[in-house]
Amino acid sequence: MLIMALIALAGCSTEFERRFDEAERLRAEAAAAGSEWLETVSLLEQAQQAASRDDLDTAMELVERARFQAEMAVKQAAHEAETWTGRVVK
Amino acid sequence: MQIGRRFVLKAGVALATIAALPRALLAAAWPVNAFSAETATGALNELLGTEQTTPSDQINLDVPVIAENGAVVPITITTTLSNVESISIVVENNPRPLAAAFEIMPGTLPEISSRIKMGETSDVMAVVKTDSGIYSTSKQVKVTIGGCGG
Amino acid sequence: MRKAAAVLGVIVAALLVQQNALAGPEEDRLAFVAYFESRFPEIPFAQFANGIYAIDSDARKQWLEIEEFPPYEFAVERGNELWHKALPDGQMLADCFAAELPDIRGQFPRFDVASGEVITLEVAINDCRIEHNQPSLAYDSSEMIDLTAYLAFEARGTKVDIRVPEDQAGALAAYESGKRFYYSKRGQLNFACADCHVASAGQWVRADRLSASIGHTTHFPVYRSKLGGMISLQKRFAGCIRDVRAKPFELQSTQYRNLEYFLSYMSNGLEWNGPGARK
Amino acid sequence: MASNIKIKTKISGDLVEIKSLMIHPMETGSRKDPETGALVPQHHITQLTFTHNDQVALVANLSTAISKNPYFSYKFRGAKAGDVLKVSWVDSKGGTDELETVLK
Repeated sequence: MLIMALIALAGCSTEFERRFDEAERLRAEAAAAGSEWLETVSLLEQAQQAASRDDLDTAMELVERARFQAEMAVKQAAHEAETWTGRVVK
Repeated sequence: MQIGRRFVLKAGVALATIAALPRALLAAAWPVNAFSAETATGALNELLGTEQTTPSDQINLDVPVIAENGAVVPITITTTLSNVESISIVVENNPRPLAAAFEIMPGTLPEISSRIKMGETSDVMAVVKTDSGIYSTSKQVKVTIGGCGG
Repeated sequence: MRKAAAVLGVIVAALLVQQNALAGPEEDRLAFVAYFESRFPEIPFAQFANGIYAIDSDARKQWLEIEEFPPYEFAVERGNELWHKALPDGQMLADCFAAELPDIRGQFPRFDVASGEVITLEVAINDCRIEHNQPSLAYDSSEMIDLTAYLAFEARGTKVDIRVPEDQAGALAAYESGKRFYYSKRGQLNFACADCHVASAGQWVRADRLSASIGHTTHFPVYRSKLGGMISLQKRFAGCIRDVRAKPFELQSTQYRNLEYFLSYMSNGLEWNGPGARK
Repeated sequence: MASNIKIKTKISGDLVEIKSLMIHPMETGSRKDPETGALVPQHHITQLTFTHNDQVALVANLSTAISKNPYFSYKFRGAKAGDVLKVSWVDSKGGTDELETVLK
């Protein structure tokens, strides 16, 4: 029983790590484009803290919020690269 | 006329003693009870011995309608009342309403400017004590919470 | 036929030149000025150096009362002492700058061909210190702010005249990078600098009125009542970027220096009027 | 250490306008340090005194409701060039500062 629980936890941790890495990759991509949002790093840090105290529900939720922010920031940068000139005062 | 006289009298210190003391020893004249009062009436009672003031249009209180920043609100008080002894600033909604009390000595005109803090929208009262009575005028200053600016 | 093609080629080339000229810094600036002059026809051009106080009269009165005796005077005084204090090798900071005192502020930001980067006043001060074997000053240190406050004060009344030399390709690229930064939306709130300070200049956001971008760079460093202390132009950039919930860049990052280059160029023709006081 | 008080004066006739600015945090005691989150203890000028040629002209009794880096102005009649103007303050922690200037 104990072993099963540990395996389940380990499996979950791995899933968390996979999602964390994905969010971090997107954040780095946004940062490289100069488009990172204010709280993404802090959300990732909070996710890691939650994971380290085995609060995986919270950790997964936080990492999902970070991933969403990072993804939006990447899209924002791509969209702006196409559209910013339309805003120039002429 | 010596420093601190008007407010020290309230504390029951004899004027003769005060006049004989060097000025440096009179710092205790800071009216602690008035500054500790949590209501405007309490502050006036402690400072001037009464909360009754006579509204006067001979006092000009210049404050903004909307404070740009509650941390720095310019204020100017002038009066055409004669024989002014003190001018005080009372911000009714501040946690400690008495902001400042100026003792006007002979030669000094009753024209004072400063910058004050306001925690929220409030009436600001200028209180002028002369040898014939205690007069006041009030104006509301709106304080808003911003976030940008600069 | 061949001749016709050649003529067409010349026409196309001429059109391209025309196109480039239209998009150049000076055309940008003239359009920028024209925009704000049509938005605020009652405001004389020179007044734009005073930011929101050109627009809001109640705020202007309070600002003038602060200017009666502004707290930045302490920074100017300290900066004066620092500027005239010899470095350990006996040299003066002034020796690094090939200009009279009132003209030093106005030399920056400028494009430096050798490094291919925009040099701001702060960077130039640190370059000078390094040349004389002194450690760099932190960009938000009081020494740096005091020095820039002093140089800003000495420059009062001189005109902003930032150059983007046409024969330096890197200069135009830096300017364009700053311009792109200025017009690009960023952060969770999805705002560009221009969204607030062009289209919405003069409008209220909650309890604040938005300033016009023209004149934004003339009066720094600034004593902010809210902070009870002085801040640099780039610290203000960081504040704005944080306000739109984007991650701020490092002070004197390439992004901020390019933005300062673009924005300073937009203020050409106004007077340097720093240091300033803001709420 | 040099004084952290500044004075500007303007004489017109026998009237002098005195403006003064001084560095002081004027802590209310209810502000939190942004880094530590701890309350910053109350610390404010309690009494500020202006004298002309050793005669007291104005005494300002102050609370924490005076803005950081306080500013005051007032006018004094009977002044002339050469008069000695002195500003001094004491604060709630026993700190002091003063500045003397000669009217011009």
